[in-house]
This record gives sequence, structure tokens and C-alpha cells, in this order.
Amino acid sequence: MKEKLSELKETVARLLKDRTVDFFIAYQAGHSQVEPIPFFLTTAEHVENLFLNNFCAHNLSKYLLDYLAGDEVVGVLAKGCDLRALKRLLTDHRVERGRVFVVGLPCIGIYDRKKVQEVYPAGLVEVVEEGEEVILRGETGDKRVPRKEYLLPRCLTCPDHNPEFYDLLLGEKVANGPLAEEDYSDVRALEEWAPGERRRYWTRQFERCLRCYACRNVCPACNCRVCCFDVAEPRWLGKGTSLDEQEMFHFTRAMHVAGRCTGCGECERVCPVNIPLMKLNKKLAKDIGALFHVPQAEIPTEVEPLGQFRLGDPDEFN
Amino acid sequence: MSVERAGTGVSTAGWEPKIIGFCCNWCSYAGADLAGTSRIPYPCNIRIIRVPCSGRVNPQFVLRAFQRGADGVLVAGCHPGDCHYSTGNYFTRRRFLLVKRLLEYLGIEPRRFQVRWISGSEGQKFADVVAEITEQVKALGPAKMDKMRDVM
Amino acid sequence: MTKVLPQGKLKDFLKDTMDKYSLVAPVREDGVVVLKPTADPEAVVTDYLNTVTSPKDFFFPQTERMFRFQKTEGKIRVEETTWQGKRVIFGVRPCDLGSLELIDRVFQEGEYEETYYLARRENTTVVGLACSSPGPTCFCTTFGITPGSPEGADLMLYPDGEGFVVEVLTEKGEALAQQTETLLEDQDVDLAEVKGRFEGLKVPLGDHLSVDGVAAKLDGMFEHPVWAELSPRCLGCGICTYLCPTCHCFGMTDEVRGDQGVRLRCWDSCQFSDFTRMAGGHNPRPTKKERVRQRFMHKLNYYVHRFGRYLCTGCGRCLEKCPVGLTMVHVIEKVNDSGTREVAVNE
Amino acid sequence: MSKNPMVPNPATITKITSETGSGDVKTFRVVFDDPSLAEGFTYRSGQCAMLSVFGVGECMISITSTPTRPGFLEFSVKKVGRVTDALHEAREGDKIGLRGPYGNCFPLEKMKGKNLVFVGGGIGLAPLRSLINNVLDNRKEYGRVDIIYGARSPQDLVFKEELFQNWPKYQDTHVYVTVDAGDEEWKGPVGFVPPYLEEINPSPEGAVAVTCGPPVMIKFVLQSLAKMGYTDDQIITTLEMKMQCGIGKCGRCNIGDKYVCVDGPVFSVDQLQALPDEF
Repeated sequence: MKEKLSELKETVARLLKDRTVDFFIAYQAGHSQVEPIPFFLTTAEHVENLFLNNFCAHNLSKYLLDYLAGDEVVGVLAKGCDLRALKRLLTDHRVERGRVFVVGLPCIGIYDRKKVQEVYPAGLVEVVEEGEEVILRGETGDKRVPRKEYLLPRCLTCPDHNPEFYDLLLGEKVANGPLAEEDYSDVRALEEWAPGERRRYWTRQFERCLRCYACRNVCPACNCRVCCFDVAEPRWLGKGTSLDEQEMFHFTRAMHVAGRCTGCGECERVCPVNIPLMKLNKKLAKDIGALFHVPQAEIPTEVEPLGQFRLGDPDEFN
Repeated sequence: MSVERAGTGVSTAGWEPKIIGFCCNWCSYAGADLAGTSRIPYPCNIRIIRVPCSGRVNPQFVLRAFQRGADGVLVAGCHPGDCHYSTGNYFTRRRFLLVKRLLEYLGIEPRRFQVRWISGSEGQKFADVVAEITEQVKALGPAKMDKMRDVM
Repeated sequence: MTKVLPQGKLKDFLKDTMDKYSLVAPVREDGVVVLKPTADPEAVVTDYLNTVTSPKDFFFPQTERMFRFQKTEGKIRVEETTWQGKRVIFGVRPCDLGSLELIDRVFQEGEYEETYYLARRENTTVVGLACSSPGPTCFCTTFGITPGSPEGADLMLYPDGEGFVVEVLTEKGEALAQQTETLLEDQDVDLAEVKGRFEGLKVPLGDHLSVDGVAAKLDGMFEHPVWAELSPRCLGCGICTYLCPTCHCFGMTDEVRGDQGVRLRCWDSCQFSDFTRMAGGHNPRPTKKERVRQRFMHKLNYYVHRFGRYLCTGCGRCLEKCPVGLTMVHVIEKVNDSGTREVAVNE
Repeated sequence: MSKNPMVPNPATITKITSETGSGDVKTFRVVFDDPSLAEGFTYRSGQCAMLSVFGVGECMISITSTPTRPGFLEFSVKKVGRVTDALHEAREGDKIGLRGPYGNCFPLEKMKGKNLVFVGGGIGLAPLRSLINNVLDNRKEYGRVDIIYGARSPQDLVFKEELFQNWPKYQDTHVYVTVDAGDEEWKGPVGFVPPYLEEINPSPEGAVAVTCGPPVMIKFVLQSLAKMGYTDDQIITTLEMKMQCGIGKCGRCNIGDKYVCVDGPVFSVDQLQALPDEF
């Protein structure tokens, strides 16, 4: 991905210079190689600080919600997954297509910073891809590891290595097709447990929750004008943290994105205390697929699965 | 991080389950009424909350009911096709197919949460459903997700 | 002679501690090390850079029950709740030890005392654990703390060879040493030498980052463009403030069931949009810019004016966990690099 | 009182007066249930107290009664949010919680012997009322008193009895009332407070001006006062911020390193100039 940096610089400089966009959202270098951070460019001079590598995980299109009030045209760099997130915002009529200029970025996978840091807590210089393997090149030498094991979970089952639509594509399209089939094995494993075991499992997860709302704030499906957790009246959720409030939060969050979740896993990636939020989202995605025949890859749908029905839906309630 | 709680045990001696029933105004509530006027006996464990349509029942209501001390929750609406608002209960059906599975996934015993279609003429069915749920929940014992873990 | 706790006796040390105290210690859970109450010494770990959550939760809990109230016919009864207990918090790193002293000032000084915090503080014995290998996100030395600083601990452990060299710092620490005395061996170890070794450890990030003059410089930077530059990427979540060992803002809320209820004091975050929103709708900090500025100005300027110290101990949690790299280090570097307001206006 | 500053003391609402036509401002007279507190609670004009509606929450309200008339406390509350809505539901005899007093007070010592100009808008007259009655109860110690007050409409005027009957009776005390928009019965002046103030034009010589009202009114009143020759140290105002603890700990009412709940709410304009523009 790094090799596209110069093309990105040229492109963004041009877009800013000819006022195609008022500002552009991409990445800049962070504290280390494995943590690039979002970058808001307002002038062409800023492009010198652009950064691109295969740790650029952030979905930048969520930031578009911060600019609804104005009339700026916002340029945004979008991988396939980010584009699905943008499609979510467009489908939900939160963002106008005309106010976004999408620079598409073909992508064959983003590496999971946490996993890489287990090998290299610090001092990683770069990541070199070699077929099924990847070389983690650090100050203290190279480590050759299986590529699949170090990718973000979403990248394994990613159906969109190339963004579905864009105003401009960076570089050539790459070969498409997921590296692995989504088999929901982690969800199925949990379903096999005894109810009491599952209860203990989720209790432990929810008790750890800080209610920092990072999972909500990063989620492209959480795009309500006012979140139900932020209204004082009616009070859906108390400020106090107890297991029941934490569980209410997670249950509600999961239900509110049911059938709308794009499966990007950003919620889980940003969670500071490793709550497996995708195990909730995927459970719902799996059931929605099985019950209503809407597979995850088709979401966002024009009308969300819970906003419609079929007369022939399964009926087990009699 | 959670608030510290005292580990109070729950005594089951003389315990009777509390069951919350969300009943749609047009069918199930009328069904309950009919059970009453027809003098059909059913357990008094159920506390009915009347809602305009089963589609009004927010999944959060169900979880909150459990958290605030319910041992069982029933959502009852018109039979599919009979909704007073034409289609409300079709949405209910989709929604609660998921909710039921999600609650079970979170470790809540599935028989504690039930959805039933009960029409205004089905007084007997209402009584039977309430009796059946009460029996099942009694067999399960008090719900563990109770006030113990409340912020109170 | 210096007291030493042999490595093999650590579990017994924790067990003996539990005879008299409840124990809070680092426990590995689903891939993260968290501080939590535990009754199982086997679950306690010492191989962590730092715990993901800070010890403040056990002095200034995320949710504190302040009082109960009961409404009866024409009367109201208010019953204050006070924390009862004797607790040991094990394994607190020097940065977090330092943070306790910073929060102490807020809750102790001034006309009013925060009695809930002080009750917990008085009844908790803090066992510090010196850092053998500071990590890539550590910058304690920026704020004058070292991997061996015991300030804030009642009893300090310095990992040394096959055990921990023990330093007793307070009466509470002495009481804990008494409680576990059968396990502590008197050995011919030079405590000052051991401490010196930890104090001299390299902290790569901290050693190169200076806050000299940052507070003074920030006096003139309230309107500086740096805030508008930094803030757009903020997610507006509470990770930084909730993980930060020195953040101490809170809110209050009532919970009611029928005619009784409780008032809770809960953590709150200056990064949340409703933090300063008034009932009428006016919000003096309406956008991310004001909120991000508040967080860093509070730590690097306002607190310094009030208490003479920076409100940061370089624990590195914001570096590790902020999803968008809006970290203390980044901001200090920005301030160091930027001109003052006058310069900015001339640009 | 409890040693713990965060625990409210039970108190009883003994009298409720509806101030405005729409009833959106009510004055609550409150007496502590604990007789020793009812006797011993001392405060100064300008201070605030935290009112609790148990089960709903707390809000910081300025004390509108004057310490020169002891025996009870009074609070004038506009209905704007959850807690104030709940307060408005209360009836005489209901129980609330009370803790305080909090914050600093108006500098009465500095005002002695001076001519005083009070400029209020809307519910902003509430904190001024404590000060005005305090001054009038010690009338001889102060010079000329001008009270300039405005509200959106005649219906929105508060403390009408004092404005039109009580205060004008005091020696050398002049009350001027204006409304943004009049109605059929309103015979008085119509217009905003700042231009009205300039029209009355009380001399800055040996005077102190005290203003309180909506932020936008304060902004223009300060400009008018400056135009009239008042210096920053001659002007005093009180600020409003969201407060939760009242004791300088919870961290939300700060303007720079000053906490409105302990360092304020009363500031002179020269003090305000030194603070960042974030209120």
C-alpha cells in the first residue's frame, strides 16, 4: 500500500488546489509504524505529511457526520470496507453523495496492530508481503509469519478488496474474493456452551466495560442524530455503571445495529478492554442470514432487514 | 468497571414467579379480558402491561423487565395477518425472532422469554399460555439476573 | 539489612494479605490485564507493562453510592453511605502511584473535602511495583517520575533477581509488612543501590520529551490554531479520560425504585458533548475543539496554576489506547513546536 | 449539617409564588427541617445553593432571599430542564434537599457609600434581588440606587410587587422597567435593556454597576456601560455554568483555572477579562 503514497500525494494536492474538495481526510504517521492516525488536510502543503501503509485501519468516512451542517465537499480516502461504511451513511440518508469525493483505495488486507505488537512491541520498521507469508521487518531483525494470522478479522472475509464505487481510484484494482469463508465458527462455538457458561462469559465481558462509548462513536451504523444513550429524557440508560446498565448498553447497541452492521469490526478494534463486540454483531448477522436470507455481504440493504418483513417469515411463536 | 455489590443470596422459600406480559391492546389484552369475564382461572403471577401493538414492544423493555426483577416475560400480539394496524406484528415477529436468540446467546434461559399470538376471542388460550409459562418459570426457579446486580 | 520477598513466596504473601485485607490485584482476563478484586492469588500476574485500567477506580470508583433516600408520607430520610473495608491494592506502577497524589490534591485541598474518596484512601494500603523494563509508550520521566519512584506507595516492591526488595514507606505499609513478616527475609541487600538502579533505567520516550515551560507557553495558546488542527480526528469517546489515572471529573445521578433511591457519583468525561451542556441548551464547549482543548489545558495549564504540578504522570495509556493518536505526547510535542499566540497571529 | 458536603439536608417548601404570566418562573420559600440548620444557616447575597429533587437530581440555584431577612431561603426557578420541571411540580409542604451555600458573594463592603446601578434581564433579577433587598435593608449605607430591569414581555416580568410597589418607596431609589414587546395593558417603555440603560445614563462617578441576565444581554450591557464611562473594575456580574458538585471538584464549571462554583459566580469585569472566552 505504501507504494501508492506518491500517487496519493499528487492526487490530494490536485484536488485541494483545484478546489474539487474543501478538505481531505486521509492518514498521517502516528506514534509508530503500526498506528497511523486520521489526518485532515486543508491545503496542498499538507500532503507532505500524508502517510500510507497496511496498518491504516480507521474508517474515515464516519467523520463525514461532523460536517453535515456546512456545504463543504469533503474528500475521503476509502478502502472497500470504508466504502461499505460510507454506503451505510448514504443509505441512511445521513450524508449526501454530492458532498463526498471518494478516492478509492484497493486493499488486500490491513494488519492487526495488537497481534503484530505481540511479536514486535516496538521497533517495527515495515511489513513486507510475500504470498501467503508476511515478513515483519523490525530493528532487531525479520520475522516471517503466516499472513492470514496477522490480518484484522474483517480482512479475512472481506468481499470488497476494491471499493464498490469511487470518484477516483488509486492505482490498479486488485484481485477480489475473500481469503476465507465466513463460517461464524466463533459464534457457533459459544452457542454450544451451556447457558450458565455463556452467562458467566458475558458477565465477565460486560463487567469490564467502561462505557467509554468508543464502540458507538466509531461505528458507521451508529449514526443517529441523537443517540438514545445521550438523551436525558426518557432515560434509557443510567449514568451509573452496574452489570445491568452495561448489559443494557451492549444489548441495545447490538439490536440497534442488527441488520445494519457492515461487519467492519471497528467497534472491537477500538475497545480498550477487549470486549468481543463482534461476537454479538455476528450472532445477529448469522441469524439474520438464516432467518431472513440477508447475508452479511449484502448489507447495507436499501431497506434494512428489521424494517421489512415477508409473509412467509419463520413463525415459531404460534 | 462495575459498582461493588453485596452478594446477597436469593431465597426460594415461598417464592412465586413474577411474569410481565406485554399485551397488544386489540387482541391479546382483549383475550385477557375475555378470560376474566368468562371466569376462566389463570395464575395471578402475570402482570399485564397494555401496549397499542406488539410492535410497540422495544427489546429494551424485555431486558429491563428481567433486570428489575421479572422471572419471565411474555409478549403477546394479534395473529399474523390480524394486526389492527395491518402489519405491525410482522415486524414484531422479525424483531423477536432475533431478540429471543440474542437473549439465549447472552445466557438467559429461553423459556423465560416467550412471544405468543393470542386473539381477542382466545380467552382460553390466554389462560393456558399464562398457566404454561408460569409452570415453566416456576420449574426454572427465580431468574438470577435480578436486583442483586442493580446499582441500587 | 533489607527485607526481601522471595519470588516463590509471592502467592503466600498475597494469601497472608487476604487474611486481613481484601485484595485488588492485576489479573489477566481475555487478553488484557485489569486491576480487580480477587480472592485467588494464583490468578495474580506480575508480567505486565501496566494494567489497562488504572487504580483510581478503587479510590474514585466509576460509580459511587453517595447516599440512599427513602420517601415516606410527608418525610424524607437521607442515609449517607460510607465505604467500609480494609483493602490492599497490589502491583501499582510508579506512574499510577504518582497519579494518586495528584488526585489527592483535588479531593483534599480547598474548603471542602471529598469524603468518599478520602475514606477509601485512608483504608487502602497501596503496594507499588517498580518497573524493570519501561515500554515504548512510557514517559514517566517527563514528569519527574522514574521506573523506581515509590512516592504514593505504602509499601514498595523492587523486582531483583529471584525476589522483590521491600521498602516500607508508611505506617500502613508497616502494618502490611507485619502481617506478612514470616515471608519477608532479612537479606544483605543495599536498598539504595537497588532503588538507584531502577531510577536510572532508560525510558526512551520520556527521556526525550520535555514539558519545561509548556504550562507557561499554554497561557498564551487558548486561541491557538493547534486546537482546531488536533481536534477533528477526536472520536469524542471517553477512552482517554476513563483510562487516565489522573482524570477525576464526575457527575451525579439519581436512581429510583418506587419511593426509595440512591444518588450515585459517576465518572464523567469532558470529551462527552453533554458534559457542560446546560438545561437551557447553552453549551460553553459546543464542539470537539473546545472539549479537546479543555482536556489538555486542564492537564498542562489549569491544574498547574492551581496545584503547581502537571496533571499527567506519563503512564502512556492514552498512547496505547486512543484510537486516533490524540495523545499527551503528541500535544506536548505540538506545544513545544508551536509559536506563541503572537507568532501565530503574525503568520 | 453532615460533615460530607455532598449530602443534601432535608427541607420543606413552605410557600410557592408564581412570578410570571405563564407560570414558568416560580419562587420557592424553603425552610430546613433540622431546626439548628434553620437557625444557623448563614449566607451572603450572591451565593447559590444546590437544590435536590430526590429521584430526579440536583441543580444550582442562586439564593434570591436576603440574609437580612432570616428564617427562610427563597429561590426563583425557571422551568428549563429535568430538575426544574420536577421542582415546578412540587407543592407547598413537599420535601426537597438543600446543600450550600456555595460560591462567593457580591462585594458589599466595596459598594458601601457608592451609587448603585442594578441592571437585570429576565430571571437574571433573581440573584440581584438578594443584593437589592440587602442594600435597601441598610439603605443609609449606600448612595443613590437605580434599578433597570427588562423582560421579553409584561407577562415575563418577575418580582412585580417589589419592582412596582416596594422598592420605589425607598429613599432615592429609582426603578426603571422595560419590555422587549409590550401588550395592550403595558404603558411603560418598550425596548431592550442596553439602549434603555444608555437612555437613563446613570453617572459612573462613584458608582458600581451590577448586572445579571441572559449572556447576550450581559454582553451588550457591558458595552453600554463602557460607553457610559464605567471602568471594568466598576462593573460586577454573575455567571452561570453547568454545575454538579458545587465544591470545585467535579470539573465542569471551570473557565480556565477558575471554578465558577467556588471562585464565582460573582466576577468583576476586570476579573473576567483575564479569563479565557469560554462561557
